[in-house]
Amino acid sequence: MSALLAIVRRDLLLAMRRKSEMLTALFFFIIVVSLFPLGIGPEPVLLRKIAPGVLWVAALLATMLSLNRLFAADHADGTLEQLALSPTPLGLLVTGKIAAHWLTSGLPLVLLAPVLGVQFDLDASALGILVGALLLGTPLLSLIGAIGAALTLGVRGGGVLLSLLVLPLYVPALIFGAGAVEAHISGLGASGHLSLLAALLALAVFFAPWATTAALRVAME
Amino acid sequence: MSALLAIVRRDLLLAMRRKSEMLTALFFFIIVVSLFPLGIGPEPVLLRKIAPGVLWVAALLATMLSLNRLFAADHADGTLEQLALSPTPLGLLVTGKIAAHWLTSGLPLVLLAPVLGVQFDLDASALGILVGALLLGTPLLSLIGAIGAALTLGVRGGGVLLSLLVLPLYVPALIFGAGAVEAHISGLGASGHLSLLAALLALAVFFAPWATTAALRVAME
Amino acid sequence: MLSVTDLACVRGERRLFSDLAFDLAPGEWLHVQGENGAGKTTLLRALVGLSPPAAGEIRWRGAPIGRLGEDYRRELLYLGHHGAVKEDLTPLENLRVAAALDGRQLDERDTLATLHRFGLKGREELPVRFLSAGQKRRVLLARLVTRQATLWILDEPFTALDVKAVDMLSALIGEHLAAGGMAILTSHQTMPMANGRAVKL
Amino acid sequence: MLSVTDLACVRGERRLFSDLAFDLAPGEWLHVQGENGAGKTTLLRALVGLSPPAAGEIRWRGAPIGRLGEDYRRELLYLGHHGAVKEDLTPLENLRVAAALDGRQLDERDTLATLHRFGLKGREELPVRFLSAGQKRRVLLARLVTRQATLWILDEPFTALDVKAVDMLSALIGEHLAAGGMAILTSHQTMPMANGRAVKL
Amino acid sequence: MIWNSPAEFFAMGGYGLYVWGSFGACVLFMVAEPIMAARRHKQILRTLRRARIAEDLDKEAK
Amino acid sequence: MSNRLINWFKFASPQSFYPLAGKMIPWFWALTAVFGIAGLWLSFFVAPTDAVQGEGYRIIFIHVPASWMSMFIYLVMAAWAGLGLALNTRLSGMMAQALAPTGALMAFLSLWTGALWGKPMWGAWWVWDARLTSELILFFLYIGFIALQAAIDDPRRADKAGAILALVGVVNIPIIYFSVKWWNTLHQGASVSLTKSPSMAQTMLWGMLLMALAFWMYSIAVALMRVRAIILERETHTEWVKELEAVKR
Ligand code: HEM
Ligand SMILES: Nc1ncnc2c1ncn2[C@@H]1O[C@H](COP(=O)(O)OP(=O)(O)OP(=O)(O)O)[C@@H](O)[C@H]1O
Ligand SMILES: Nc1ncnc2c1ncn2[C@@H]1O[C@H](COP(=O)(O)OP(=O)(O)OP(=O)(O)O)[C@@H](O)[C@H]1O
Ligand SMILES: [Mg+2]
Ligand SMILES: [Mg+2]
Repeated sequence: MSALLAIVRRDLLLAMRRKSEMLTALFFFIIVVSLFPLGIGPEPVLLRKIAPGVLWVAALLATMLSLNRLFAADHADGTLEQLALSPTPLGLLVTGKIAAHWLTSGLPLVLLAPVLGVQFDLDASALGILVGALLLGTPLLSLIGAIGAALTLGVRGGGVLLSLLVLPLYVPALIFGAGAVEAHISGLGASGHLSLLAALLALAVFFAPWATTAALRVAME
Repeated sequence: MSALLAIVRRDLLLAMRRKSEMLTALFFFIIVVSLFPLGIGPEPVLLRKIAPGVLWVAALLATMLSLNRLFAADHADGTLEQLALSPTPLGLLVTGKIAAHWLTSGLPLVLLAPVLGVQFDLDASALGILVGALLLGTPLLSLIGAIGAALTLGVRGGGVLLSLLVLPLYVPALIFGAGAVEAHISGLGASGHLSLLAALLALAVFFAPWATTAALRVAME
Repeated sequence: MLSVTDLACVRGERRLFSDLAFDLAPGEWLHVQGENGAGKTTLLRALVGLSPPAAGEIRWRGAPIGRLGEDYRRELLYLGHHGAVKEDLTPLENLRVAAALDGRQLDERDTLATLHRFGLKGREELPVRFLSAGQKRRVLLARLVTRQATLWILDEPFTALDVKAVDMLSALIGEHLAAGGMAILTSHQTMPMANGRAVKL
Repeated sequence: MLSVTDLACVRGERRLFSDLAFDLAPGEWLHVQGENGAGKTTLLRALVGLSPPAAGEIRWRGAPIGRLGEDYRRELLYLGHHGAVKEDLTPLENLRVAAALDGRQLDERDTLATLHRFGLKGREELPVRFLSAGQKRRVLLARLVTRQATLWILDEPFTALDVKAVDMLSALIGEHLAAGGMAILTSHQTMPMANGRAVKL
Repeated sequence: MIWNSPAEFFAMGGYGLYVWGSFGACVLFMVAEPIMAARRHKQILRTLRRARIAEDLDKEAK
Repeated sequence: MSNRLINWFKFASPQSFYPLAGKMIPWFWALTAVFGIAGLWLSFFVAPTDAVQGEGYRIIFIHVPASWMSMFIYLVMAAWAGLGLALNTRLSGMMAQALAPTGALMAFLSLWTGALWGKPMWGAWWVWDARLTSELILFFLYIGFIALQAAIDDPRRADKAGAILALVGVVNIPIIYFSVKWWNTLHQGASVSLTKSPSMAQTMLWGMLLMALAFWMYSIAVALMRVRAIILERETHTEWVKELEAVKR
């Protein structure tokens, strides 16, 4: 347990050292969201309609881009080997790393989403649903993404291959997440979507660290 | 001049060796474009309206993701130093590298765009304009992106910082590029947008290699 | 304690070595020799369990290392060609973090003393990426002291080190052996320590 | 030919050395000595013009290197701590590509002969990433032969090389000097070549 | 004088939230920024002073 | 002539600029206070209620100065950066670095006050209007500059990289502005449109000008404070810093 805390603390420390990296992931999110009106045009009605989709796709992309710093740095400088050789079970350390990743990349997105939602003219209750959906969805993104990050480790051209592997797996999260807000706006109620999202999250919490650990072992062989 | 050809050939050879990397950039483009109907819903009218914007934003993101392989690999393994120390002027080599980058990442997008446009129900003439705009726009993206890639070289957390620097500079390309198709669809004619895009490209061809070279020298100090 | 029988390793389609066998008892050290590309790194990685060998068995205290898992890793320290230090952290933080991951808390004073012993005085608070090639290597090697392992497996530990550091490191290995430890090393230079057995690949 | 006066280098806020001066004439070689972190790498990078020194002047055939630019670089070959080979390409392709960037075409036979001389027989067509640490280094060093430069600046050229390769490399440097070339080397090991002047940092 | 009472002043004709939200944020940031700059200056001075003391102690020790 | 040139270079050295800046700061604060108080007095107690917008329009007194300063500071910053790149003076990079956060703050305040103004006037916190959008992009450019400098540890390198970025940005800002404008006007207008306050009363104009002056003085004062800290941080190991009274004490 203390090793779990130790790895979370280590990764947070490293993230603090590269604070700019964390902040820039956030700004990436903001900028991608702002690009869409520029590409599509400024009509508010149209924008309100595409807002949940755009925000979720941007969250997906922002998480995905921050994924390759999840294991890649540790792999490149040999610390991942050291982690695998440490007396603590690797699975535990991996869980810690995923948690730290969510804290540094998922949580800030959740906190920022309402501000961006306002730019697309969403009202307060829709914003609430958006935040709730992201709160359930972003850990899911980190968990699924970790599997992809581990699978593409040390593979040439991993960065883009990663997105190829991970984005299709993100589709359910995207559909239920964006769907929740849309259902709320069209008056259908979001609880169905949200509980599906929660179920997916519960599944991933059990399954993803295990798969990630297995993939890491393969990558290091 | 022979050195220019040599570097283009070298970068193409490397890209061929990592064919998967090139292909995955393409698939990234396809997947991002396809995510939108999933996030936004299947209404054809809505989709046709957002098609140019979505395609252009996806092209922007795909180009941007492939940017960090432009100089980063050469920097990490020390070949960039060797290039700087070679008897050919660095500016020429940089131009060659940018050209190779466009050939491997911009051109495939251009060729693929019509297929994706069809998915969004664009008609033939609109597809023609789309391809024309991308043909002018993607080299511009490579040129501007090269500056950002050089500036973030060897900087911790470069990947996301790169997008933060480059995406705002991409705004004019996005506006004129997506605007061309939209103007054509709404019957206004696309020639104005296209000639502005061409003017921007001409400006960038002169200015960007110079700025990139300066930034590379700074990065290697 | 460590015994290897009939070991064979294959990379690509090339059989690097086969029928390798040796034993290692407390206080002994082994010098793995061979020219470039002979398979030294491959052997060491098999010994620590990072890449399974094509054939043969590796036993620690009588049990196969695959079965032992954590119990083996707890007594093991492997330092490879790689830096294996975080370039953004200072030497001090690097040691602390590595120890915390092993589940141990480091005493501030001892850690500083270790760093000074490794000639990093005045660099305790400088991020590792500013250090010279040899200094980076020293930060890594400081783990030999802070993590108390029985079996040291070191891939070319003397690269990038200056003469003083080489002496210091060989003295350190000597102490470790005298205290009942074991070591397996590779190096192209002649070893500054006595009594090693050689394994030729 | 190369003359250095009053050179000083600063990293961060640390002054590594100052008032350094030396000359190098054809057929001479220089051994830059100093413990880890003394500033050897920093000095070499200043000499090739990659990072400008804090003070002092570096002249080649009488003119400051900053002014000479390409004319200096054409006569120069710098090999650093880094691999500087493309891991995805084979050794053969690596040499060809490097030569093409210098504006020269390599003869297939000569190139293969060079690779064999560097002990890479049977690895000509294997991507570099599969090679061992020492073999990678040999691919880099093969450029010493394929690119005909006058001034060689080599940062720890002997690391990771086995005994045979060290002998071969020092013989090569000897030939280069005999033909009127110049060389500046760093190394922590004693040099297997005679007649070098030492610069202590 | 265009205001009849302080309450009216603070209400801003119904736009109180927006006007005071703007001016408030402005004042907040424009007070915070110089304070942060001053703190940064003090911080570096403190570090310098400590370095100097350490140097003096080193000299005395010798 | 040559005499004056020498003087210039003298003040361009961090060593002599540090005390000079220290002496100037109080004056700029005083000017900020004078202009600020006068401006606020005009804005709140003299300027009459607007016929269309009621009291809400009073946001203009900080919105417009902040918007102006955000654009102006970028130009100044780029000029310093270019100077540093061309002449290799140490102070230039420090000035650029000191200005960036203030510029970003001004851009942020422009966005913030604009949003708070837009809600009552247009019924929306944000619309994708040309001016708003280009201000947003300007804010991103500032953030990019700050992030780039923060990500590079070697100050000399950070200065040069930042300078290149600032110059590229200066070339791009007009391009961005006009492209955004064109983008917006080619489409059908936004369903809520910008209601410009009608011909401004003389007092309003004066209030705005005074506030703009106050913002200007504030920016100088704060940038000078920051540049003093930056000078010390970068010159830690020089003799003159060790001999400073504040350090000796
Ligand atoms: C987030 C929202 C807003 C942003 C980013 C913004 C940005 C700007 C900028 C950059 C300027 C200076 C432009 C120049 O001088 O050419 C400006 C001026 C001005 N803005 Fe805004 N603005 C926003 C919202 C508003 C709103 C809601 C109103 C009024 C209803 C408004 C009214 C004005 C006026 C009257 C000026 C000065 C007139 C002029 O100089 O042309 N702005 N704004
Ligand atoms: N896919 C492959 N196909 C053929 N040979 C391979 C392949 N991968 C690796 N090799 C060979 O396997 C060997 C790997 O050896 P290893 O890295 O263990 O060498 P080493 O003894 O540590 O050498 P060094 O002293 O240079 O570090 C090399 O000779 C390499 O050429
Ligand atoms: N920002 C910084 N602040 C203080 N010291 C620094 C900074 N950056 C580098 N240094 C120091 O500068 C020196 C760099 O030396 P360099 O890499 O040239 O050493 P070297 O002689 O090549 O050593 P090695 O034999 O280990 O390769 C190191 O001592 C390092 O600690
Ligand atoms: Mg090896
Ligand atoms: Mg060195």
